[in-house]
Amino acid sequence: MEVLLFGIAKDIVGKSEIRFSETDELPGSVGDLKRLLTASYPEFGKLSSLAVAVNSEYATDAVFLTKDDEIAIIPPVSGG
Amino acid sequence: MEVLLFGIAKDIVGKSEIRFSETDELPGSVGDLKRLLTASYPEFGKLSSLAVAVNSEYATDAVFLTKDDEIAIIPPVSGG
Amino acid sequence: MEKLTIEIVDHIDSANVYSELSHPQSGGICVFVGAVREFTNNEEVVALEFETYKNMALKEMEKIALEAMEKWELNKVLIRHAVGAKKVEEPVVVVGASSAHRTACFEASRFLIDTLKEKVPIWKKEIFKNKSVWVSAHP
Amino acid sequence: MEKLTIEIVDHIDSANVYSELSHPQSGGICVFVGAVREFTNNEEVVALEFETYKNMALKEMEKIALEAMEKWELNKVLIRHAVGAKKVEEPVVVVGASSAHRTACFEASRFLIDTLKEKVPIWKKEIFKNKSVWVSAHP
Repeated sequence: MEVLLFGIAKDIVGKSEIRFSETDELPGSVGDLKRLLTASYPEFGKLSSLAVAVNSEYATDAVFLTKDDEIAIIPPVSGG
Repeated sequence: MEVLLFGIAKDIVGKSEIRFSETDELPGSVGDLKRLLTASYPEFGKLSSLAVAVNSEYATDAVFLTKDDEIAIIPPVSGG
Repeated sequence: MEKLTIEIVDHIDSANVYSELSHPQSGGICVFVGAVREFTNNEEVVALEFETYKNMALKEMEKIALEAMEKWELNKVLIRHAVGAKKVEEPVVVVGASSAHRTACFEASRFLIDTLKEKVPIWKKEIFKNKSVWVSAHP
Repeated sequence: MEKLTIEIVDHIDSANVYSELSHPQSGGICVFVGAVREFTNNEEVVALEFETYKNMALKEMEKIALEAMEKWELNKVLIRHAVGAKKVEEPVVVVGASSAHRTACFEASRFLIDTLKEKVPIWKKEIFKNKSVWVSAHP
């Protein structure tokens, strides 16, 4: 499972992607992934908001994750 | 005294200017001018509105006219 | 750098408007272009013909621009109107403003075009196949 | 003739936007350009740097354009965002719409930029002389 990182999320983690290997315990849902991330990188808890996209669509915490999904961390957007 | 005509006012009168000669009785005010025009050309009475500009500013009926003023008939505007 | 651009021209070139309104303190630029539409009340328009009382029109356009600059914080304001015959899709009027934040330039641009249509002595004749009509002349 | 133009580009050329939105049934074209401002909270901005999650950003931009076309009667809609480093006065985003009457294109353009800023996964870093900040990241 790979998780893409953008903007400040990339700076917090220090790379543009997190890979969970076969042996890792994979987050089962969007909510699990957020909890996992915030536990490992407390800086995520200080952001104005934290969203997750699954297959390039915003996903609620309840959405299940599988290892073939394209998953991305969406910190507060600021286009325009 | 000369009165400039634009848009449909020009079509109603059939020329782009009305000249009052020295011997004519001159309209003393904007209101007088409107009454004079509408009496001579009843089509003016059918317009949505009829304004007069004196020295290129909108003028109310009470404004006095002198023969050195630049006077213009402003039929309903439709720019843009 | 002039804050105001107020013009009556024969032909409008929309390509330069952005750079005319650009300003280092402007995060937002809003532009409205009015163009000739093919149909009015289902009748095919061949062309529009614009006539103006130029002295007065320029004065009124400037008043509108200054009024907008009192109402909103604007870095630049532009009002440009074309005269003469214009065909379908040709631009006839361009108004725009630039400002630090977007609300001001949006609201100002809407005000500029609304007030122009209400007050500026410019007259538009719609030329159809078999007739022509001075717009808004009659109730 | 495409109704929608949805793009993420390296450089925005504002000169063509008018002709991209022009349409024989459009009497009004409204365009908003967002540009880099020299100062943010009195601090001098050297540049902005934009990053995007491109797949998703294009999808979200298209959703916004389609939503606008449901809400208003529009003949054409354009949303174009730049990525990479942009200096003061450079355009970073252009949105616009064309419609028979002006209210629709004004309201739609405002909706396009407001909703883009809220939903599209694009991130802006402000580069100052001595620091850089991801905009809106923190409360």
